[in-house]
Parts: sequence; structure tokens; C-alpha cells
Amino acid sequence: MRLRPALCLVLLVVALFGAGSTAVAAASTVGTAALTARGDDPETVKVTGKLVNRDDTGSTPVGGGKVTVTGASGAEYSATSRPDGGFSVEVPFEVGPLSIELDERSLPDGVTLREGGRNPITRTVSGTLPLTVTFVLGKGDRQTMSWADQIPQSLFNGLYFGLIISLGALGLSLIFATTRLTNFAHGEMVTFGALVTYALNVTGIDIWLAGLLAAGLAGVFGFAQDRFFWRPIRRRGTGVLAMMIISIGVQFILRNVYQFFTGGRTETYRQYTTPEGHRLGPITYSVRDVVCVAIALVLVVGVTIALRRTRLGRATRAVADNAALAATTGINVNRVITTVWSVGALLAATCGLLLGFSQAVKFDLGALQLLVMFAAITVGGLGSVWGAVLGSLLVGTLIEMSTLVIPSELKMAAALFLLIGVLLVRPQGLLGRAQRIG
Amino acid sequence: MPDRIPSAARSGPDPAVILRAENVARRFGGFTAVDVDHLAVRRGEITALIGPNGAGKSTLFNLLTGFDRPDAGRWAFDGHPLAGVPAHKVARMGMVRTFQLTRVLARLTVLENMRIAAPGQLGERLWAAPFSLAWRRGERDNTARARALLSRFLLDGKRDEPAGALSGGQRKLLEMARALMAEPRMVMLDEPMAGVNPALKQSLLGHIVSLRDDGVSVLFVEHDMDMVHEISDHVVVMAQGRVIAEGTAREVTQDERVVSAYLGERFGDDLVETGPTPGGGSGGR
Amino acid sequence: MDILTSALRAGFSVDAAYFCLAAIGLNVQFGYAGLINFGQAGFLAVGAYGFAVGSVALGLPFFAAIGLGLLCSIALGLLLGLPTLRLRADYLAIATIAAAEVLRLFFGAAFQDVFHGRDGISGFSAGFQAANPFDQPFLGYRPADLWVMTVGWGLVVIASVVVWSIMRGPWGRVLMAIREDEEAVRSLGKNVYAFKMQALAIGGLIGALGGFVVALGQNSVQPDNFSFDLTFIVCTMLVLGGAARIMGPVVGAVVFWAFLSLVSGILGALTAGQDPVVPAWLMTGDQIGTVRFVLVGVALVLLMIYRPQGIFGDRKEMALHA
Amino acid sequence: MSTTHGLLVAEDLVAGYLPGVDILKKAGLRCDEGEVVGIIGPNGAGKSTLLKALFGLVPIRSGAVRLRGADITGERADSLVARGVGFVPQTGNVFTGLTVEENLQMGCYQAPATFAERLDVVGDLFPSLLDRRHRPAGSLSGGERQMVAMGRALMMNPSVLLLDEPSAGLSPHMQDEVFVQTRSVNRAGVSVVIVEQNARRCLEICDRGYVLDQGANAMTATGRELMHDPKVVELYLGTLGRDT
Amino acid sequence: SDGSDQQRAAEPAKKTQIYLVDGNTTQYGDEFTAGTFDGVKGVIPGGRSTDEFRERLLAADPRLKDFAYAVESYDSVIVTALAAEAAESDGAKAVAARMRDVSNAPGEKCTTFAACSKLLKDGAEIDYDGLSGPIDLNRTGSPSAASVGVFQYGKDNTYQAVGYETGKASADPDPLPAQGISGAGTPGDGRLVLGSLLPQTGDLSYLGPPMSAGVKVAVAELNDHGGVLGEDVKLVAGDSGDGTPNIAPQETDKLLDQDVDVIVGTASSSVSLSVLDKIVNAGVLNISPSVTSPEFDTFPDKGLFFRLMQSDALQGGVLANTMSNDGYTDIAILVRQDAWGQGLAAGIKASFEESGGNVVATRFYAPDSGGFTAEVNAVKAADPDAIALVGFDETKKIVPELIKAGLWMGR
Ligand SMILES: Nc1ncnc2c1ncn2[C@@H]1O[C@H](COP(=O)(O)OP(=O)(O)OP(=O)(O)O)[C@@H](O)[C@H]1O
Ligand SMILES: Nc1ncnc2c1ncn2[C@@H]1O[C@H](COP(=O)(O)OP(=O)(O)OP(=O)(O)O)[C@@H](O)[C@H]1O
Ligand SMILES: CC(C)C[C@H](N)C(=O)O
Ligand SMILES: [Mg+2]
Ligand SMILES: [Mg+2]
Repeated sequence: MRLRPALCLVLLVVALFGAGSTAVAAASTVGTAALTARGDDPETVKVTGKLVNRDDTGSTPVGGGKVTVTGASGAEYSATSRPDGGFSVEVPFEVGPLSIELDERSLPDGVTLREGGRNPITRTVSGTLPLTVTFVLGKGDRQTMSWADQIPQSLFNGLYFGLIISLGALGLSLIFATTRLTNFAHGEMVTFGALVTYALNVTGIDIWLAGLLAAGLAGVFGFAQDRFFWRPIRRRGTGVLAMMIISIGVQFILRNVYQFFTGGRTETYRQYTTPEGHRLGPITYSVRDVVCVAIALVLVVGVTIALRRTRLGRATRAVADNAALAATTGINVNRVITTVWSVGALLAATCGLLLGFSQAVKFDLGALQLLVMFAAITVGGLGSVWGAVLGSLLVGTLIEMSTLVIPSELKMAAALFLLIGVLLVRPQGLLGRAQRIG
Repeated sequence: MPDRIPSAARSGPDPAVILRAENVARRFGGFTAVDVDHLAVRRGEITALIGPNGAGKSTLFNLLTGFDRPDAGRWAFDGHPLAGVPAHKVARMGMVRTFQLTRVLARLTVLENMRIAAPGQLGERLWAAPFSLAWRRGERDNTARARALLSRFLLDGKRDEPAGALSGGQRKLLEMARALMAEPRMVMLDEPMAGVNPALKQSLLGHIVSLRDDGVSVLFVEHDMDMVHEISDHVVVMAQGRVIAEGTAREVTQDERVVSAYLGERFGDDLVETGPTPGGGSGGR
Repeated sequence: MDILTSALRAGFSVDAAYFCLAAIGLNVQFGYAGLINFGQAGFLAVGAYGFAVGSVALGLPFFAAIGLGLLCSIALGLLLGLPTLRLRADYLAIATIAAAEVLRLFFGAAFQDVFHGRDGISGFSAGFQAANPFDQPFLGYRPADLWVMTVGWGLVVIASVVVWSIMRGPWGRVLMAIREDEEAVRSLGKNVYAFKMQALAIGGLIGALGGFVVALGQNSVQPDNFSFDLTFIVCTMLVLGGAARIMGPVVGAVVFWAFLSLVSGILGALTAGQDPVVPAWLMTGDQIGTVRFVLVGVALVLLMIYRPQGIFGDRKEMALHA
Repeated sequence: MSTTHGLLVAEDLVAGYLPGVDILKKAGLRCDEGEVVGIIGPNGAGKSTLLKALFGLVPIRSGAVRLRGADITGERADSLVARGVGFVPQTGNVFTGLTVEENLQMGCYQAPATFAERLDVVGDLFPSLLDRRHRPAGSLSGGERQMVAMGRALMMNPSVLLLDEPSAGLSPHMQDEVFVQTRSVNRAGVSVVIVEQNARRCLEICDRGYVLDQGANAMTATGRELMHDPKVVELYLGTLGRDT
Repeated sequence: SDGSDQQRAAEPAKKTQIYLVDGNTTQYGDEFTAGTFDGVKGVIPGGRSTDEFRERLLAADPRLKDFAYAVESYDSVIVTALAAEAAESDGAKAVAARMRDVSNAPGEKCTTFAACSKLLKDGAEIDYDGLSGPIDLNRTGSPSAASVGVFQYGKDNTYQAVGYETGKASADPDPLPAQGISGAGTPGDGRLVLGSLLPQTGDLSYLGPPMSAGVKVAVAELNDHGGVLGEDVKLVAGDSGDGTPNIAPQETDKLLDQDVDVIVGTASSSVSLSVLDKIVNAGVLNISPSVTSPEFDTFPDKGLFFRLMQSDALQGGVLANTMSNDGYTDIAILVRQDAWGQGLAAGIKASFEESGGNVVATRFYAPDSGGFTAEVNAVKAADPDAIALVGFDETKKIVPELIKAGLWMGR
């Protein structure tokens, strides 16, 4: 009885689909509108260009070069390049191809057409756009890099990115380990650092001071978030899954609040956004990069050592291992978790403010890295501190290096493939511990 | 001493032996958890597997039932070689196990916990699932059988409660009843009585014995020697991954190695020879 | 009043229908079988792209294109399931997110003459709309939407009936048992892997149907339609309605869309006109989009704190699980 | 029994995990200076819950817990540790990812300076732990884990020790070992509250015993008395292995 | 002024000229260190706004920094309003049928709504020439002639025009069958309702304010002169969220639900392509002030789509000409991967190679990929003389990487 309406609907939909199947989809073809002459043609067409010689000594404009334009009818028009290399030949309008030739004998000594360079060049008169010709002169001064040449720089960039990301991943991993919460709002903590740094920086505060303040504020934010939000939720006995969905809600809130205030624009810090590159062997780096690496290294190493050596660090590891048991050994579990939140937020914000240099500041700065961070801590093994760092470096390197092989639009896919590949071989991640059944 | 019957697993089923294992070994890193040369469980008997903590008993269970893979070895159930056979196929062949830590299906009712164990249900095929006509009958039969078993285990009153609401002992009972629902020819019970109140334990022994009387072979792990004495027909002792002794309960408890490795010198003695100091220990420091 | 009716209409819109299908699919995987599939967007993408590529690039007739989409989604289920179904729940969650993202990136960048990059494929629904029996707006819905809604909600009904019929019997019971403890189920002789695979594939198949509805409703498919956010929202709807309940995803989707529309309706009214109720320095009409998502976030958080079991769920069950 | 101030006293405790479901229904307990008090009872009676409630791990709805006369009802676990209460839970009682030594260090978390001194004491009790001090506790056998758990509780030099089924799952040899150790810890001046399913062994070493059933006290007497009480034997101890 | 910024690279920096395009030629001002953009060139198709018009825009939105596409947005509204007047209907198909008539010769030239509508009322044929140019829509709905401005940045990171190139399109292309208006369409309710679908969020959000201002100024002008068909024109705003194609479809639905007759927007080609089918299927007219992808020339739009920009074959040509007139021979193109980027990159490449130059690298990137070091390094490996940077807002993330890699013009 209850099924009958359903049956009717099935029949109806099947019938409707039948009607729809007569559809023929039109394939769209993409064409380029050619710019060709129209009725109200102008009198003349200009042929322009600039002669520049490029060789080891750099690029020098070539004056005195003679350029001759031959029309379809055979008429010839010529001009000589000015000292700045530029030339311009005006020819009467006529439909058809123009052949433009550079007289190589007119070129100064030592200046020749580059091997493979076209001369004469044929161009078709099109609309009223002036025609240009590009004569390629000199041996050239390009220093191209082979595939292998790019490896060191890619590796450097990958490790750099991985190291910065590891700050975020470390916080994510610590929070996961101590509370079992998969915090989808962690990317927003990353953004927080960048946004606050930016906001302070535009008011004129020096960037490093602004960064310091932002990291501090993030710590306070993390503290408050746990103390006044997550702790009461934990006290209610909310399950991990529910908490995960709550974190999704928090992500929605924060991300949209950021967007509300920034209007979705990409912003840049007022200082150090455009540092000069320096070379060290095959690698280009900037002083700013060195400072960022130093900050990140100090924090990562500091936090990992603190976890090993200090009392609070041991307490954190104990809570991560078994929170209920930790409470029975006299650890104030809530205080440890709040500390972890504060430190995690501080690390995330630092990650964000450092990323802000190289990726500019936008409301979704951190959200775009969330998946990278997840991939990193999963590859490394969920809950493992060194795993988070190792995973970040691996994922960062892979993202950068993969572009040597695959289109760069797919670079994130490479990292995610690594993730799936690692889980195939080691379901518990590289440094994770396997669980025992039975 | 284990009697050596070489390559028995290959030479066809021995009607007296239901489970036979040869040279089964499992290593974790450099550590050998199980290295059993020979193990035979006799049909229609209750066999106890005892041994100190970390002897490899649970690991052996995992290996035999397909929950873990050994590094080497052959073993056969009822004449069928089991190497590489996945856990669910082992169970379908009639060798059903329970877990040392109970694994009840918390949000399913007790009755559903039972019904799910019934073998060969047509309604579990995806194509048949939407057509209740195809499985309704089998379902009815299974429900009847489940209720019979539940009343035998004193759980019928709880049948509509979620299994997650049962206490520890009741979970142990449900775990056993569910294993029986799967119509096993052999059950493997991993410490079915650990943490169970002694009085309740005693009442459960009867069930195990009646299982054997129904023709089911039983292999169980237990640390309670009273219980081992009470119901086992045969006892196998493991230590450090190897089988170190076999025989009746009385025989093995007299074996010196068993005493030193497992039972301890104080076994059977009163722990507090002098009796408790009246009025508590005023003798602090 | 207008705001209320338009909220109600949004609750039954085309968007609600495809989200609803996605949520029904997720309900099979997550609600019943306990598989945290955070890659549901991937199934929608495969369904939508299979259909779109089938009709545009391959020139297949309507039904053949639909069939192609369904086949692709089953293939995805198998491909995704083979390596990931052995993983622990939290690893599975991340692995499925990763798989869906890989797909999105792939559709957005690879084989651009087939998938047309980030801009996606469009212009394949003319034939479908040609068969549109509606020619008048009804209840304020445009005829084109009415047609897609009919098909979309028709599919929702079919999917719900199918899910109901397979979940009430032994098959569904095994699935729910797997959600509780898969080792226990394995020890009872069930091929857990096969059941999980079936659940993943069926859920994915229903998700792919959602993909068709997106494609038909929007007359276009783009990779960014199938981002992480889609899965988030689908998840939210499921939890809102109540997981492992037949009506959970349906009601969740309807309520979610109605709520979303209600919020933007109210915000719109507050910011409209020369002298809006909310001063312009605080918020302008341009910012409704972001503010309403803030409110959605707030609602989601409050809901999970005070009613984690959703509209239809059972609080006690949640407690047992925790 | 007199209700003059005992060391640890719980009166009329009502407590439970979920709102609206009481597991303990006016249960009580009393442990005097230097005593070993045993708690036995059927599964699900609320024995573990009682210990957890004493230790502030389960919300108490009514009733009171006093330590040396001071009210400690619902006090957080970490401050109880500071007051000298030690607790070994029934399950999950070692940090599997930490080494044995770190596990023991966690024992004197609140007074790290005493580590070396206390380690000597615990090392004397459980010499085998010292050999394994750099191994992760997760690699130990069940019995060794129990030793680590007890050792950790002793590291903090408690005045009261709460033990929840310390012998469960151990081989007979190890079980005996646990009870003997408990007794010697007690001789060293520590009062002990012990929950056990190995009821006979437990009662053998107890000064006093409680029987808990359905969240309430069913009986209280000395260990020996309970062991031979026919009703206790019938309902809780069984006759297995004893031909009384 | 800023520590490390001032430090010089060890080797002499090679000058790599940077060229920007319509998606990223904007006033960067103090978003970058002064002088960063000094000498960078850019092109933007479209007309220049007069000072007088800028005043009107600023009156509508005092915060405007940029005026790009404001005139086209304004003209989009005016030309549709005139077509509606000419059709004496607000039904989209009727309006669409008159779009060419009011913008093309023959007809009396007129340049304001007031003048044009008066002529129409007098029964004359008109040829509206707007602020953005002669408009002259061809048979596929694009202007037959359009100009492209060439700009150069100064030390303050803002740009100044250095010249305009006007290109004319080919002989009116034949529309495909699917580009013809079919059926009569709805009669219309007598009131012209305009929906704007412009970027309030997303990678083109900097264009939202000037474009919206253009539309608002136009609507105000219409209503000041008695409205269209005797009724005030109603404007409904929607967000096209350009750069994230998943916002626009829902916003479009919102507009369609409010029974708009005409949608002005979107800004970017890729987003427009994602909603165009939906709009034309709903029988609504769509006019975009700024989309430039060649795909629109052949899109089966049922005759309902118009734009005030020519295909990027023109912009690409102008950019290629500029590069070759500047003497560069080996260029690289770094492109945002979407319909617009691909079309424009193809246009630049075709024109530049035709002129005899080499395109040594064409690198596509996904705009949402966070960092761009890998893309920049791939370009660097080819060591070009000049780079055409075809992007939107993410340009701000790419610029620092280019500088660091030493691929930026010496400052
Ligand atoms: N997955 C694993 N990884 C590492 N070691 C393991 C693993 N599983 C078991 N072991 C080790 O193998 C040995 C045997 O363990 P098993 O659980 O089989 O002992 P058991 O005899 O069942 O002990 P008990 O009586 O305590 O249950 C132990 O030392 C244990 O630490
Ligand atoms: N974390 C929990 N959440 C909800 N209910 C619980 C929880 N732990 C125990 N219970 C319930 O409380 C009751 C008492 O449990 P408790 O662990 O105190 O029993 P016990 O006397 O220690 O039993 P056993 O001898 O089996 O350990 C049981 O019914 C159990 O189901
Ligand atoms: C506003 C412009 C940057 C948009 C660009 N012309 C496009 O078609 O995508
Ligand atoms: Mg075991
Ligand atoms: Mg207990």
C-alpha cells in the first residue's frame, strides 16, 4: 500500500527520462574571430618593430638597420631603424600578405640574425591594428635551465614550504593527539596570523613586531577558544564526530567573518613583500626566506624538544597517549589541553604570517593549506609529532618537485596521491603505530 | 610431549582431530610471539589453552582464525588447509571465535546481535535485500533459534535492549551466545571468563559442557585453573610462543616447567599465612 | 511573509534536491555503514562529468550519457574502496577527501579538450529541456526548474524507497553491525570488505544521481562545484536530519536550504532600501552572502552542541556510541 | 562499624555517567589508616564506578567523600593526587607510547624532585621493571603492564591507593604476585582499597571487605568472614575449586 | 627603507619586462613597495572614461580607486534600455532583436539616453555611440570595433595610459543556427527589470565597485529621464563571485527568480560561461561589459547574449604588438587556467609568433593553488626577455615570487 505512490513515481520518472532521451547535445566549437579588413578601410597600414641585439654583453638597441616591406603587388617600402632600435614603415593599404625583410648587411659589425630567426617575415594585413615584426638578433643571452638544473631550486622551495606548513601541521597534530579532534577550523587559525599581522602592519607597526603581536594574539585566541568553547563542549560528553562537525561550523564562521572584513581581496604586507633574490650555487633565496626558515626551525625544534624534555611536554604526551589515565597521575588534563590549544594556535598563526609573505594575505589563505596539513599529518602518522614534521617536509617537497614532471595545476594532486600511496603500504602512516586486533 | 605426526595436514582428514597446526610462527620485528611446532585439537572435546601472559595464546587465535597472518606454517580445519583464508571464510567453515575483550554491536539490540550471526542468510545478498519475501521466512526461523539460545544464556529478558547497555558479564554471555548462533563446529573462546564474577562463571561452565555434548569442539584460553580443572578434557600449555606441555589438567599442573612458568610457587597456598593483622597495619614506618 | 514563502520554496529547490541525493548516498555510507566518506563530492563530480562528457564530447544520447555517469561512479567506488576500505576511520576520512580533491583537480586541469578545465562543460541540457512538459511557472518556480525538480525529487523518492527497502532487512543489519564493530562481524563469517564496498558503491551511485541533477539544474558542470565545501554541507544536512534514518537526509536538506534562504531573506530585508535597518557601515547588501554562512556556522555549532543526534536521531544511541 | 573519622570515607554516593542514569545508588565505603579494604560484587555492580567517583572521575550527584575529615567530594583528580591519593584504573592503565621510565616519571609528575628516591623504592618492589626501563610500555606483557601501573601509583608515595582489578587477565603466578605485593605495599604504610573479581584471593589479604550489588552496599565484614559466609559464597564467590 | 628589500643580488639583475593584462592591470598603489611596478606595462580593452563621467561615478561611490569597465557597464545598461524603448517591450527576446538596430548604422547618431530615446519616440532610427566607443554590435553580439588601452606604471605603482589601439573586427561573422533568436518569448510586464551579476567577492572583486557604479549611474540616468517604457527601471544586484565559478549559478537563480529581463554581467569569461546557458534557457537577455573570451563568438546563445568587448584575439594582438615594439624576442606567458586565460594566452602566442618572435614558455596555473613558486621557477628555467602575466587578483601572490626569482624588471 505504501509502495504504490512510489511505484507511480518510478513510472513517471522513467517515462520522463524516455522523453528526455531524444535529446541531442550540440557540441560547441571554439573559433577565433579573425581580424580582417572591412569596407571602410583606412588608407595606410603601419609596420613597426624594434631591433635589439642580445648576446653575452646584454641587450643593445640596433640603429641603422634597414627594413624593407614588399606588398602583394610587389611595391617596396623601406625604413631604417632609429638609434633606439625602433622602426616604422608606412605602406598603403592593400589586402594580401606583406613580406618584411631586414637587410642583414645594414646591421653593425658583430650583429647577426640569430640562427633559426625568421627573415623575411610574412604578415597578413588585418584590420586596423598596426603590424609588428620581431627580428631576433644576436646569439641571445638566455640562460635556460634543464630539467635537472631545476631540481635543487625545487627541492629548496619544497623544503621551505614544507617547513612553514609544518608549523600548522604540528598544531593540528597536537590538538588531534590530545583531544582526538580533527580540527577543520585549523586553517582559519593560520589565516588569523596572516590577517592580524597585515592589519597591524598597515597601521604602520613594523612587520616583525606586528607578527609577534599576531602570534601572541593567536595564542590568546587559542586559549580562549578552548577555555570558553571546546572545554564546555567536552564536558558535555560530546563525541568526537560531533566535535568534528562543530569544527566545520567554526570554520564556516571564521572564514566568512574574515571575508566579511577583507571583502575577499588579496592583500600584501607593507614590508618585505618583494625581497631581492640572492644566489647560492644553483639556488635563489632571499634574506627574508632565511629569517622565515630560522623562525620556523626554532619553533619546530623548540616545540619538539619541549615535548621530550619539559614536564609540561611530558604531560602533553601523556594526555595524548591516554587522557583518562593522565588525569589519575595528577595531571590537570584540561589545563594541558588549553595549553596545547594556545601553542597550536600560536604555531598556526606563525605559519600563516610567514605564508603571508610568499602567498599574500587572503581570507582563504589557511583554508587552502588545510588539506596539505591533513595530508602531512596523515602521511606522517596521525598523532605523531615527528610524523607531522616529516610529513610536512615530504608533502611540501613533493608538491614543488612534482611540477617538474606534471602540469603545475595538478601539483596538489601529487601530494594527495602520495598520501593514498603511503596509506596503501602503511595504513598507520610513516611514523604511526599499528593497532592490535583481538 | 607433543606427539609428532609429520605432514598430517596433507595426509587427509584425521577423524579424531578437528584442528591441526604445524610449524606456525609469527614474529613482530625481531620478537617471536608464536612458534608452535604442532598442535592438534580433538573433535568433540574441550581443550584448554593456558600459559603465562605474553605466551602468544591470543596471537595464535588470531593466526588460526585468519585475523593475522603467520610468517610460516600450515594449519587445517577439518582437513581443509586454512593458510591465506580470510577470517570470514574461516568462520563460515565452522570455526568461530570470541574476543578477549568483548566486541558487542553496541547500537544494535541484543536480538539483532544474535540474528546477525546466523549463517547463510539470503537477505544478506544485496540483490535479495529489497525483496522481503525472499528472506522473511529465514528471518523468522533465525529469530526463533536466537530466542532459544538467549533464554539458555539468561538474556531473553534483555533482547530488545541495545547491547551497549549490557554489563561486562552479560556482554561475555552475549559474545558466547552469538558465536553459537553462527552454528560452529568448533568454538574458540579467548578468556571467556576473565573479569566475570565467580558465581556467574560457575553457571557458565554448564553451558560450555553442554556445547560439547551437542557435538561442538571447544578450544578456550583461561587463567582460572579451577575452571580448567573443572571442564577441560585436554590441556595445552604455551610459554614464550611454544607449546611446552600437553595432557590432562592434573598432568600439566604437576609438570615442573608449567609450575615455574605459569602457576608459580605459591599456587594453591594461602597468601597470608599469618592472617591479617587485626586492627589494620599500625606498623607503618 | 514573502521571506517565509521564498524560504519554503528554496527548501524544495533544485539545489535542495541534489544535495538531498548526495546526503542520502552519504547516509548509506556513513549513517548505516559507518564509513566516513568525506569524498562524496567526488561521486557527484564523476556522475555529473560522466554525463556531461558523454553528451557533449561523445555525443551520446541522454540515457547513454546517464549510464556512463553511473558506470563511472561505480568504477570510482571500486577504485576508491579497494585501497581505502581497510583503513581506520580517521585515515579513511582523510584518504577520501584526498581522492575527491584529486578528482576535482583532475577535472580542472587534465584533458582540457574534454573537460574544459576550470570552466567546465556546459550546453548539454537543451535536449532535456526540450522534453519539458511544463510551460508555465508554478508556485513561483520557473518551468525549466520545475522540470529538473520533478526529476530530482523523483529520484530522491526512488532513492529513499530503495534505501529503506534494503536497510530494513539482513543486509542493512550487517551494515549497521559493521558500523559498530567490524572485527566482530568478520568473526561471524561476513565478508566485511564486500559489504563496505557495496555500501560505498550504492552511496556513490546515489551521489552520482545528485551529480546529474546538479548538471541539469545548472546546465553546466565545473570542477569547483565539487569542492570540499560540498561534502561539508552534505555532511551537515545528514547530521541535521539525523544519520541512519531514512527521512534524515531528506528533511536535513530541505531544512538546510529553507534556513539558508530564510537567513538571506531576512538579511536582505534588513539591508534593503535607502535607509536600511542595519546601517550600511555595519553591513551592506553585498555582504549577505558571507553573513549568512556565518549564521549557518553558528546554527551548525549550536545544533551539534545541543542536539547532536539531529532532528530524527536518538540521543541515547549517541551516548552508547560515545 | 563506627563512623569516627576514617582515612577515606564515602557516604551515600549517588553517581552516574549519563544524565538521569544513576549507577551508584547510595553506596558507601570507609578505609582506615593502614587498612586493606576489598570490594567484590557481580559484574556491572558499580565497583569501578565507585572507585572512579572517589577519585573525582565520575560526577557525584549526592553524597560526600572525605579524606582525613576534609571534604573532597567531586574534587579534580589532579588535586587528589596532590593530597596523596593514588589510583590504578581497571583498563588502559599504562601510557603505551611512553617508555617504562617515563611512565614511572608520570607517577611523580607533581613532585619531580623525588623521582630518584622513589625509583629506588619501586625498583626494590618490582626489580624486573628496571631492566625494561627504556622500552615502550606498549611492548610489555599484560603482567608487566600491571606492574608498571602499580609502580607508577607508588611513585607518588600515596597514603591511599585505589586498585581496580589489578589481577585481571594475569596468569595465576602473576596474580599471586600482585596480591603479595599489595600486601607488602600495605605493610610499608599505605592504605589500600582494592576491587577484585578474584574474590577469594582478594579477601585473603583484606582486613575488611565490602560486597557491592546494583550500585549499593550489600554486606560488610572482615575478609575472612565474608569468605566463609554461605550467602556470599553462593551469590558472589561460587564453589568452584572449593569443596566446602 | 625596508631592510632586505634594498639588498642587491650578487649578479647584475637582468631586466625582464613584465606585461599585465585586463585582469590585473589595476592601481596597486601602496600595496607594494613604491617603485615595484615602475615600468611595468599593461593593456586593458575598453574605452577611457572622461573626467566628467569619473565625477559621476565618484558621486555614486566615493571609494572608487579604479575605473576599469565602468563605461562599458554604463553602456550595457543604456544600450539595452534603448533597445527596449525601440521594441516597445521589456520582453527579453523582443529587446534582443533590437539591440543591433539601436547600436549600428544606419540611423541617426546619438550619444545620450535622453537624446536617443527622444529620437526613438519620434520614430527615427538611431545609432547609439556610447562612452566606450561606437559599440556597433555585430551579428554574434560583440562590438565590431573596440579599442585597447596600453598603460604603464610609474613609481607610485599606479598606471597611466600611454596609448590606445583600435581594432576592427572582421566582416560580420555569420552566426551559427543556435545563435539565432527563436520563438516569440514572453511579452513582458511593461517594466524593465535589470539584474546585475558583478563581482562583489572573488578574484575580480576589485572590479565590482567601478562596474556597479557604472550600472548605478546608468540606471539613475534612465530614471531621471522618465524611465524606460514610462516606468522606472528596477535594479536587482547579484554577486558573480568571479574566480570561483560556483557562486554565480546560485546568484543567477536568485536573479531569475526575481523575474529580471536583462542580466548585466558577469565580469569574467569563465564565470559567464558557467551561467550563460542557464540565463538564455530562461529566456533572459545577458549583456556583459567585460568578457573577452573568443568562445562567446560561437556560443549557442539563442541570440540573447551580447558583450561590449571584443574577443581576446584583439587584446592578445595588442599585447603582442606592444612586446614586439618594445624589442622583446623571447617571451614567456604565465597564465591563469580558465576560459579567459587560455583564450588570451592563445591570442598573445599566435600574434607574437606570427610577428616572428618566440614564445619560450607558456605555463598554466590553478589560481587556487596557494603558492606559485613552482610555476615561477618553470618560467625562470626558460629565461625569457619578457613575461606576459595573464591573471586576476592572484597576481599579487605571483609578483613577489617573480621578484625573488630575479624575473622582475630591475627596480
Ligand atoms: N601487534 C603486535 N605487535 C607487537 N607485538 C605484539 C603484537 N601482538 C602481540 N604481540 C606480542 O606478542 C606476545 C604474545 O601476545 P599474546 O597477546 O598472544 O599473549 P597471550 O598469551 O594472549 O597473553 P595474555 O594471557 O596476557 O592474553 C606479547 O609479548 C605481545 O607483546
Ligand atoms: N563510561 C560509561 N558510560 C556509561 N555507562 C557506563 C560507563 N562505564 C560503566 N557504565 C555502566 O555502569 C555500570 C557499572 O559499571 P562498573 O564498571 O562500575 O561495573 P563493575 O562493578 O566495575 O563491573 P566489572 O566487574 O565488570 O568491572 C554498568 O552497567 C555499565 O554498563
Ligand atoms: C574583467 C576582465 C578581467 C575579464 C576578462 N576579460 C574575462 O573575460 O575573463
Ligand atoms: Mg590474550
Ligand atoms: Mg570494574
